[in-house]
Amino acid sequence: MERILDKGRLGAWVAALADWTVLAPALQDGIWAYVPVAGAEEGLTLGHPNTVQPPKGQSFPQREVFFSFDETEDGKPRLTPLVPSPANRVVLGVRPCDGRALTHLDRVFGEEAPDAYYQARRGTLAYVGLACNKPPSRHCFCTSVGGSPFGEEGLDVLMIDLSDRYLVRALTPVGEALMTAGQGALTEAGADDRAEAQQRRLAALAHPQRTVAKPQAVPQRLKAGFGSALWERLAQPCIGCGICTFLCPTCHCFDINDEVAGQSPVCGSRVRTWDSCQFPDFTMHSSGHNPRADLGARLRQRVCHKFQYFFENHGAFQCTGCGRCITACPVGIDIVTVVNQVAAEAAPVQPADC
Amino acid sequence: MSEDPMTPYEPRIVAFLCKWCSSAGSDLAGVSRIQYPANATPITVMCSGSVSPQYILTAFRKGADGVLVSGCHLGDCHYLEGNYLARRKLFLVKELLEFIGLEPERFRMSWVSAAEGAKFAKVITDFVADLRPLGPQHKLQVQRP
Amino acid sequence: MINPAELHTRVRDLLEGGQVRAVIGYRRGTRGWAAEPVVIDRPEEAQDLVWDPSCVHNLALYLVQDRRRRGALGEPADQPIGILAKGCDARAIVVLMQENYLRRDEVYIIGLSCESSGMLDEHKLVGGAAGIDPQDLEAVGFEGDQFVLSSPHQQWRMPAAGVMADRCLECRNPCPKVHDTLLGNEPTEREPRGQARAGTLSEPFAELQRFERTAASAAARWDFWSRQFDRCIRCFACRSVCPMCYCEECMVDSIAFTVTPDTTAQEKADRLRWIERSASRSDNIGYHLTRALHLAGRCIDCGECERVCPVRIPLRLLNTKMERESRERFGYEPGASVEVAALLSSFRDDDPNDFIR
Amino acid sequence: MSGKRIGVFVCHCGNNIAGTVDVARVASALAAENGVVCTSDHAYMCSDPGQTAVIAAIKENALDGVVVSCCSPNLHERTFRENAKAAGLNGFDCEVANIREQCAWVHRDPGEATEKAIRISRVALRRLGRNRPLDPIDTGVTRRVLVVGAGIAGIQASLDLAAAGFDVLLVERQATIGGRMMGLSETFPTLDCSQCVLSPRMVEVARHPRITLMVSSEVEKVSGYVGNFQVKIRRQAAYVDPDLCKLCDDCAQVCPVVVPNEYELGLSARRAIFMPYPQAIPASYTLDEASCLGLNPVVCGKCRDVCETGAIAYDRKPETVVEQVGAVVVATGFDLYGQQRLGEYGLGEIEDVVDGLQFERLCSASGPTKGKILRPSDHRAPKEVVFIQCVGSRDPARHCAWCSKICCMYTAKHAKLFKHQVPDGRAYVFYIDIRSGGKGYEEFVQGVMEEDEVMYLRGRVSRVYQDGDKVRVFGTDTLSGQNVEIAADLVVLALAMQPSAGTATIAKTLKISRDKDGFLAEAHPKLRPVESVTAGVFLAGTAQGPKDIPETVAQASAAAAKAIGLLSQPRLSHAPTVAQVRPRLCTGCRMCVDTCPYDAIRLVHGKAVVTDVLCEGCGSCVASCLRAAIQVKNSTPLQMKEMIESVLRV
Repeated sequence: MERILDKGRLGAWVAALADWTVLAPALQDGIWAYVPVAGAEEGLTLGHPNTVQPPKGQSFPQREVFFSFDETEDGKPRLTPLVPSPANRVVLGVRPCDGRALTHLDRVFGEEAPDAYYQARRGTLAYVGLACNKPPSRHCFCTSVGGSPFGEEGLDVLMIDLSDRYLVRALTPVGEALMTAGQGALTEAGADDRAEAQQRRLAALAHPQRTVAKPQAVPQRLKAGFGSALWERLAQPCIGCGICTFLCPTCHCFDINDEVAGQSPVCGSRVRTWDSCQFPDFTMHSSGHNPRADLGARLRQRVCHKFQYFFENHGAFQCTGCGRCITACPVGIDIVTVVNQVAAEAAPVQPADC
Repeated sequence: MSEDPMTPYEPRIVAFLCKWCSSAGSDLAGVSRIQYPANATPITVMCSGSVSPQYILTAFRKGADGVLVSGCHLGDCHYLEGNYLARRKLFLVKELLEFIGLEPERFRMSWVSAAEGAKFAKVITDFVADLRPLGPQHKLQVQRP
Repeated sequence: MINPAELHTRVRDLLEGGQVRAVIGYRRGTRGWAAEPVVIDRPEEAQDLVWDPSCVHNLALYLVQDRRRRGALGEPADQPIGILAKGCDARAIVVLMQENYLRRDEVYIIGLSCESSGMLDEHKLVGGAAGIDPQDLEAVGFEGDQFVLSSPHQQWRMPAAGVMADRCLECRNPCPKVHDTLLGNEPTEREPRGQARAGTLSEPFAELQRFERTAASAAARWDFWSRQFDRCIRCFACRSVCPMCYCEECMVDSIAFTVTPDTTAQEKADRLRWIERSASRSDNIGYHLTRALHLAGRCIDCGECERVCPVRIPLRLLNTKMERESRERFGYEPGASVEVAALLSSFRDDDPNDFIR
Repeated sequence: MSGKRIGVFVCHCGNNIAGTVDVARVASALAAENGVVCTSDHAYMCSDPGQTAVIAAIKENALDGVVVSCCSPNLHERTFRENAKAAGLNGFDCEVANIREQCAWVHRDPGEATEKAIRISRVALRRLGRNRPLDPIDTGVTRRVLVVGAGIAGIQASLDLAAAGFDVLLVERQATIGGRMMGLSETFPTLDCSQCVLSPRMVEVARHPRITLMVSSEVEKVSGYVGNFQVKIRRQAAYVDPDLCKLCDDCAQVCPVVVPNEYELGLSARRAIFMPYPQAIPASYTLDEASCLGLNPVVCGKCRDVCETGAIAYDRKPETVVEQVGAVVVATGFDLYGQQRLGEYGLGEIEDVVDGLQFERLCSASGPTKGKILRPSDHRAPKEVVFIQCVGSRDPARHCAWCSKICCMYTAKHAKLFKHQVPDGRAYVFYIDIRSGGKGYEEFVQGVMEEDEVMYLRGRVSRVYQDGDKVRVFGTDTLSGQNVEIAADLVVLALAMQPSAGTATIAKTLKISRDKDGFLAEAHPKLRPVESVTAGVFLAGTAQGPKDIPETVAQASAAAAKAIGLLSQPRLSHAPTVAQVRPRLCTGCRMCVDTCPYDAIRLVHGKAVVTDVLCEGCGSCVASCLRAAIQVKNSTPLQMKEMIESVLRV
């Protein structure tokens, strides 16, 4: 299903989605974030760069309570599971890189051991994507990690900006439902609309971006470069914060803690929170031994997870090239540079490779 | 956290009292049978200087409506100058709590000597009276789960 | 004005002469115009060093990392490490020395005077008069009291004060007081800092005062701060970037807990945890307030915590609030002297007392 | 929680607790707490049956912890801990919850009081839950006492200590012992001669084999702890060797310098080399470096040249000695309230306005006037003398708030001595109240008023000024309501007593506190009046507050007795609740070192180390440590957290 949405009618479409909570990008307290919108507001537009945080938290929130626990009168433990039952949510204006990231999360939390909490949130979540006519950030590099500025993976709807209007394309049954619900705001798309959209797509693909060199060789070369001294050198300015991982649309590491609220009777809850491989205590053993004690090892873990381990397990780079970790890194650590340098060093010395 | 609208709100106060002066002063209030509200639960510490700002934050985060730190008068500290250190440190705690918008009445310090039973009673009485109009403190309180 | 060639020569000489084992400085990164921290140990690398309005980082952090690394490896420091230090960086080094974390002879301070300059706040470019998208920039530079910004197609000159970071506008000691060698202008009587920048500098604590004016009531302040604390994602960039946050174990971590064969499960469960990992409002408040209190008398207002915060929590407000109270009430100036006792392990008879009943 | 098996015992205290608090409900609420295996309530926990019941419960239930909810721990914590020990537990396996003074006695509403009693008991339970068994720290004892100040208080304490078989190190700042009392003439109310009473004691001190006397010396630094102090003492250069000095006065005869004699309070002059007074101990001339024309290089050298025994040497140096002692008695005495602050009475400006101590010298047979009362200006015997009491005392607005206690009595004595010498003279006393509590004191004052016909005027003096050779005194007699104007020959001011000049320094050196007026503070105003807050440091005499000679002597003996009691123990024990460093977390930032009031923490290889016996467990270091690298045993942050939580539990 493809339709045309006049830019001025965006609010009307949102207003028609009565059964959904709609989140749209807004500049709030100085940052771009997805915030709930009711719809009919005048001037609801999608002129945003990429948001500071991806919409990852909608399916994998920073804090998830698994269950609460307490003691019964006779001192026996009692668990009360707390599986979320969120309302239907639509995230509007999702960039294709973030849409694609959702499919990676689906693999992690869905394939081998389905995560009930993730599934409950994911099942009620829809992404309405917005194609990138030009890269929203100078650090974008989606094309060299297998993505596309017009990519459709993970999205339920893709909107393509045609200056005064959007071409709106349903990609899933949920997407069709969203468009059906908003049909009052949508009009038929014509061949010229489609042609213009195609033009935009070709222009976007042709737009220069940061590039990971020889991506197909990267997993192998990272593997070869595991012991490289470059890791430590590249991590030299690293301060060991969690920005790169917490802003990443695909990072999914977590910690599980019992938050004890009272000692007598014992009560509290078991909570999953985001964790970061960049934190010094991430791999700290209770013996005091830390297998990744230095910053180089932690940088290597982050990069290799994205470009080697995930590839080995799932056949795709985990990184979707959104560029957030580059933009927000306080000291300029640039994942594209890191990958390229380590891979280049590990490249077999063959003229063809240079 | 359930609140029964029918029962009037009773402020919950954590009172850190130094062992040598303020706790002894509260003992004297008892010996003198001076009546004051039962809202403050004392926790005896060796010296007001040992009260870490973390204790105060934690009390608020666990739901205290008010926190009192009471020590010896200046110059009377059993440990010579612990109360001077406490005063400087807790002044900053007070300023910071007010700065983020906690009502200034919720954190209080006093000097109560072992001979000031009546003063101890007054400190508690005044504190409770000042806390009543504010209602329960939820700003810093942990909401679980 | 600091001539880059002079900087390069000075650093090369130090490395060549073996006076320092390495130099912590800035170089051009791969992600555009912004400088990035670097540690160089070969004389020929000296020419990579840059000095421009993007040299925002407080390099004292890397002294802490250096000590940690040496501590882990058991490497004795037979030679000092060199460091480029702005006024704020130098104050941080003083606090580290005051706290016995660093000895004066372990560090060679190459002072860089910000006397007629300061650092760029890229957020001020967006929506500013020129409407420059920092993403379009290629380079930034000093030129007198102006910044020169260049994109591939265009060049802008603008008064530095208009786009300078608040911390620099409010800075009282832009020239490092402690140094082994100094590049740039020493502050002079004739040309005090304010005049050098044509009266466009802010009063000390200007942002703090502005906030206090706009949020005068407790309710207004709470409205503001609860929103800020709710946003925190606990990435700990504020902590990680801070040269003063060098505790072996942060109150929000548990990395120092080690077990022995006879450690019981009970003891493991009994680890003291003041603040949970949950990025909840209360835990975030616990974290940020504790951090502000731990920095009282130690924060030298390099403003790095606020700069790096990805969700833009105005952390400088908390720290400058503590700084101003310490200054006005206790006469304490962080980073001014190695000799004095720390703010919170000292007192004066006339400290404020009127808040006590 | 700790996995301990805990019993909770709630005391009714007759009706004292049970009258307000529902003790059974407290017991049942505590029974529901984790770790509590038995609870009970008793009429009187502190009674023998109560304590026996606790012991029985400990054995029966194999308890390893006991909470007793009862009265203030100040009363019975020790009782219940000893009781727990009797049952085989450690003292720290017992905690006391104060539900009487802090609860039952101060609240009327039984419901509220009961709930609070439960919370208080829970706090004690949480503290107990993480207490570790600790044994007192055992230390040895140095059976030797430092006495600081050799006035009558220091002399008395030294003699008592020495008589009990303890070695004494008596340190005096001045060149002779004797202190203020040596400058007095006769003493009230018996009018016995001060020097006659004191001199034998001074000689005894000098000759006692157990007393080591150090004059012209000051305590510079004290380190260590009760039973084992190290004291650093600096002794000024002794240019005259007391053992060689034959008191011939040849040296003073040739000395060209003339300066006011401070031992005569400026009423006479002395040479740079002189004998403070004839009874001085040590019996020796002394060379005052400050007024000498010059020792380095030697400017004059006459005294050395004339001395037949060769007692004088100019090249002697000050020396510093370090001594070991087990206890300290501080008896640093008083000064009169500063003259410069009392210009309104003409003191220091009008020659014939003198203070009480100067008048003592004028009355003293060994004084500058050989006991004849002559006024300073023209050495005539005064006929009209005005005595003014409470000069500086009892004047909180402008001077000292306190009563100096002895002025009423010595003023009466002064008036009497004057009247005895000048029977036709007239004496007036301006006073606020007459405070003459003490054996024979009131009778003495009455005698002065009635038999000696001294004129007592109730009121303050408004103005004193020189008028020709008279000193004119304006005042008001508030009893008659009339203004009084007296043309006096001499005015004597009863100045307030204040702590001696070095009191602040010695307090700091010894780490003892001072009260708001600057006098040394006793540990408890009623029950520990001669102990300071620092264990092993005792107080005697006017350094602790204004008092007369008998009281001073009594307090000195009391301080000596306390020191004897302390040092008679073969070993001393120190509370084990001391700070403990977690070296892994310590960064050596020194904040704890700066914070510690007892110098108990030092850095060793960049890490803080606590000297257990110096640590008093105050916890200032804990609150100052940013790294959570130090904590006080059995008052840990974890305990604090759990106690806070137990208060706020819903």
